[in-house]
Amino acid sequence: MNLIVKSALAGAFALSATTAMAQEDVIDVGMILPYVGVYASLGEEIDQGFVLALEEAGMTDRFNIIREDTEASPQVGVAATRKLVLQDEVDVLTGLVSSGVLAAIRDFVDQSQTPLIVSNAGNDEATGADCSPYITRVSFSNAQVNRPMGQWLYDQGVRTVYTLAPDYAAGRQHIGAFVTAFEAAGGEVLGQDYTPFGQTQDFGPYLTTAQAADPDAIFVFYAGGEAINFVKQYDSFGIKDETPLYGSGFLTSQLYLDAEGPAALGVITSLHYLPTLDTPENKAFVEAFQAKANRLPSEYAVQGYDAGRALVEAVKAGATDRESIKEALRDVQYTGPRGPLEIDPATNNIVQNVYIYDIVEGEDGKLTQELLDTVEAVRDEPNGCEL
Amino acid sequence: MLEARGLKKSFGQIDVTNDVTILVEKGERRVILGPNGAGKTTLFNILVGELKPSAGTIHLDGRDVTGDTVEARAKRGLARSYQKNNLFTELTLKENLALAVATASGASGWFLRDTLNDTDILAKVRDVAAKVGLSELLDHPVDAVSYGARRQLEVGLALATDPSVILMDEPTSGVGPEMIQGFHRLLKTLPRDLTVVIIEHDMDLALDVADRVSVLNYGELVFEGTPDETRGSSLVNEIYLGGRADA
Amino acid sequence: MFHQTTTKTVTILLLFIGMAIYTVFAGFYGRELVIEAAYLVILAISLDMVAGYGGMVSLCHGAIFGIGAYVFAILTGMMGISPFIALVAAIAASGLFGLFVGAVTSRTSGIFFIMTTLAFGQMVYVYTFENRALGGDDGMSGVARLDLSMIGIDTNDSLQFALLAVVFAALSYAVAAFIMRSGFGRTLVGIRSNEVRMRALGLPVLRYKAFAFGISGALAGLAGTIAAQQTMFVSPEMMSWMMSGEALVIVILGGLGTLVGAAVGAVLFVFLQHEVSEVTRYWHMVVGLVLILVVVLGNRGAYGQIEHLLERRKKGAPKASALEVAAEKDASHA
Amino acid sequence: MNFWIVQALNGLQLSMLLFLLSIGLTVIFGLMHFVNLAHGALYALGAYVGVSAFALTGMYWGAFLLAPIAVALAGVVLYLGLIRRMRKAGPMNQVLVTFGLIFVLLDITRIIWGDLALSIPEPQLFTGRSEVLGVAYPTYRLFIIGLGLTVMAGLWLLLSRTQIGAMIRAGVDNDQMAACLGINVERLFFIVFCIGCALAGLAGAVAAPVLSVTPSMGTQLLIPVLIVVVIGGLGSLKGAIAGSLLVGFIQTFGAVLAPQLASVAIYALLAAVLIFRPAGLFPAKA
Repeated sequence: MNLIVKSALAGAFALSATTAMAQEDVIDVGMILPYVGVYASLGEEIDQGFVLALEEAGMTDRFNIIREDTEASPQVGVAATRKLVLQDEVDVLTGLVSSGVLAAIRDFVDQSQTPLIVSNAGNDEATGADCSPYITRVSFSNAQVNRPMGQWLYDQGVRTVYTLAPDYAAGRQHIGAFVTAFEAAGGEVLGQDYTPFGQTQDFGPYLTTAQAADPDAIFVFYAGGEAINFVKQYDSFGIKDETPLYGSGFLTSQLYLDAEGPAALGVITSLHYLPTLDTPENKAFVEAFQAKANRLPSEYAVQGYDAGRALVEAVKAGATDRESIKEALRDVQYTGPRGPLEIDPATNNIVQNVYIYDIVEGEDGKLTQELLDTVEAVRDEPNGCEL
Repeated sequence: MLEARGLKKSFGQIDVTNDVTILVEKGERRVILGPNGAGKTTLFNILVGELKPSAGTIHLDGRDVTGDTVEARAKRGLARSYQKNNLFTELTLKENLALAVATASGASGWFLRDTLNDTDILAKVRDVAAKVGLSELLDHPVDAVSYGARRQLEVGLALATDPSVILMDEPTSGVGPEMIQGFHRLLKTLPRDLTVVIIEHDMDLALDVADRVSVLNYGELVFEGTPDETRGSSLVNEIYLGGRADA
Repeated sequence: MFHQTTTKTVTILLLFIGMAIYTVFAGFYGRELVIEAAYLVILAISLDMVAGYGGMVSLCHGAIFGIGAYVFAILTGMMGISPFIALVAAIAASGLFGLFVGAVTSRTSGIFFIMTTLAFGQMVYVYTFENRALGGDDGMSGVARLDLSMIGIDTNDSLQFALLAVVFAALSYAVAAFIMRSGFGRTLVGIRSNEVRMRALGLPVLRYKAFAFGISGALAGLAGTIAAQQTMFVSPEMMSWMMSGEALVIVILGGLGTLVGAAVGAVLFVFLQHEVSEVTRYWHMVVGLVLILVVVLGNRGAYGQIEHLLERRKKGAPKASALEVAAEKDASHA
Repeated sequence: MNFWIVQALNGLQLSMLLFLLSIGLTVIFGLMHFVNLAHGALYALGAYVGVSAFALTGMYWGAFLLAPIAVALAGVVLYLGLIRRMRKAGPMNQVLVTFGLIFVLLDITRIIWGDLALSIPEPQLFTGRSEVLGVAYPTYRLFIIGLGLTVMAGLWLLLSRTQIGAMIRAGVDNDQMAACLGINVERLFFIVFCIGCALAGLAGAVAAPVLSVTPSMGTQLLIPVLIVVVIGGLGSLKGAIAGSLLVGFIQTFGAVLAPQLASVAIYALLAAVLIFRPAGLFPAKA
């Protein structure tokens, strides 16, 4: 194979990568992402990250991307997936922001034997009890991101917490993993509230209740608009002065930092990626992404990138069709923007570092992430998965 | 037959019906007279159950129906027509009458048969249509027929339910003298065992068809008697002509 | 009043035959679209029965549709009960729920009726969304399809299942048309046209409205079971008020109060959604604009417009009764 | 004790936000019998205009002033282009047209402002917390409460003490009668519709610092606002006040006392009111 392989470090776009590729088989990629609705901005980030990985490898011509919009609705997602697999006969599927959509298409993907590279949806079952040899996840699992925080928080001297999360499956998994680990470490949960998902805009009542329980810390999972609301309201009630806020890192994702403003200062969370990671791989990635999208990449962008990168690696290893891509994906292993990563052969979930960070004011006056600690190579238990 | 005792209806401070007692015999033709605003239509609304009386009782065939719903009273044979046309305007005359016939005969709940294609029901529809002079217009929608035809249908709907008591609220309001004559003839052909209560402002027609006459004024029953007594009553003449003078 | 006119018969036959032919020649995805159109046809017809003929504009048909889907999913997926029994149970459950909603809302009318149905629909939606045992927001997979192998139909084959869905849609139309032609259907139109008068004629109106809502609910439940079988998956999305709104949009698009219009609208809606979303991400806006346009232009809908054009010729001047004609003659003689 | 005071303030704050939104909707309905489902989308529009106005002027008060004006202008366009001809079209057609409008406005905000959640900071004047009733409470939330009460009082004065208020009341009571009395009902509708839109825009700008600004914020709040309006009684100021307080407090205390039931409670309340008092708690007409 006389591929023009560009180094990930170079970070330059492969504008010249058209020559030798044309004769090769084109691999059809079905990209299932939300392009409308509440998750539209995440879909956009993932899409851009994915394309960036192909460009970086100089292999845009090897892949034919067919995009389908899930509208974040399981029903629509299933229809889109079936169309991609049965009509377009794609070689590989990628995408999926919403866990609900992933759960909905899981059986179909498994039965149709189409490899799927999950680039966000974190429901634990997808690489646990409901795992499939055809489903590879390069994003994270809900438990993976939060479990390390249990011990870490206890080590920081936090003994009691109050938890808050939206009342839906992901919310309960994020909190559940943390609580299990925190209690195992010896901590105590004083109270838990699950707020109606998608309907709660005012967290005042919950914040007041949490404060009244007088915990050492509050631990939450929120994402999107809810994350912004929550962080700002937490600050405005003055709870920050008394009770520190910890959480799953989506709370202070790069995407929402601007909107959250100074309220996010000092919030400590854990996540599998920070745009401020000080590694050559990440610096190159951030530079390339900024050149393309004119903003800092979020964890969603890097998930999209790694979905693309994993596929590129698999194809470079010689994979050409559904079966061979599925097999090759299991052996993917490289050091990317978020550090060293590999696919766990026991679950097909990613094994990666989890970063604990807080929000500080950067030199340019903008808010930025400051790395506090790294928990290396976090791996999920099989949890009933038999591959 | 139809016995209303001590009916009273108040809206806030105002008594629109005050202690009205009307006893109508089976087969009787009773005419209710009174100036505009005397509470005649309100009385009808109370009798059929569209308004709840503040006090008083209503008996139909010796049974107390004061607490019954409109539809329950209608089922017991009490039918009414309205002063302002209250029809199924976008439907044809045939469909209008068929609805009434079907409801009265219990066919309105048919699932397997079409009331518009049923010989018995259609025969009855034609029968009623002939009575009220609408035979030729059956296939036209209400909003495509004249006002006079609609007034006839108004009465037709009430008749189509095969009532034992029929309350007609100014059946001839707004129509010309010839149609009043036609209606006069219709009244004469109605079966004698049908009890008829009519609100009517055409004095000649009223006194001609009536067995007895009741006169309302300001919500109160001020006079009751035979047509002859009515003609001779100075009170009635005063109220009625006075009321009519500004109409 | 509902009349199975020639226009109706021709349109509906063309529609279903067209769907069937398209199914045979379409690729897999085309068949998926046919199935979606088919269950939306059923849902729209069920809504048209109450909204178009009974005057009851429901914003909880999405929830009823979802109840059908969920009952079917619970029985086949979680409990492993035969899909036939599940089908019957799902239809019965959604019918009963419809009957219940119909009974408690029948007193209200107009915007109040719309709001009450919205409240009941949202209650079901929120309850399902938050109920862990039913999969919560993630929904539930593992729904089985009907097993028709004894009559040689393989429901796991996309062509055969799509054709089956079209057959169900056609049967639903037939049932709805039959009911609308019956005494009960006539009565329903009477209620929509003039509730007060129906009552004065002796009809227990509330009971009839509730019953009509129950029948409509059963049909909506059937639509739900087909939706659940198509994707073998159910989610609370199906129950949200936006789904009910979508169903209403479909009925309006095709033409309210014609039954055929509901079917035409469903096919049109699926087509529109598919075609427009190929071109632009903002297909909701296009649907919104089309909806506004349809309503502003007299709210006849696609099929209603056809009927309107065909029937306009027949109308003439107001007809006088014989008595009046006679009266006029008399007057002219005098 | 402090806990309950803070929760009561939370309830009050939410009620005031609901009030700002519902009053426009309810008066528009009372006067014109017009159901405007797009009211929530206008609120979102107000929040977005607020974000842009803040970016432009660098001041919160820029958003506070410009958002109501911009949304009122949008109201003018809607009224002249669409609402006027839908006035007599019956509730179902109005529901449908404004349902369509939701889609259109939603996508317009997405095209202009994108999908990412936006926000604006609280005004300098109202940052931090203040002491009320012995508890420290976010000053900006107190501002919302104060603003709500001010608008409430202002509208009450407008309706009860001014000539235009008398005309509006007459119109709500009986529009044909009002027309007979020589009131230009059509112009009155227009004015009321614009005021309603302006209040929705104001609510958007006021909510923007507390809540994140997203395209779906309008649809999210639409249902609670509709519930407020219907519970209170369509067209009545008193009803809008009562409804806002009821819904605001039930949501707040429901979240505290019975989180499992909180989201169903509000719909159950609506259903119960509609079944037992179909015209709402304080119907505008006898």
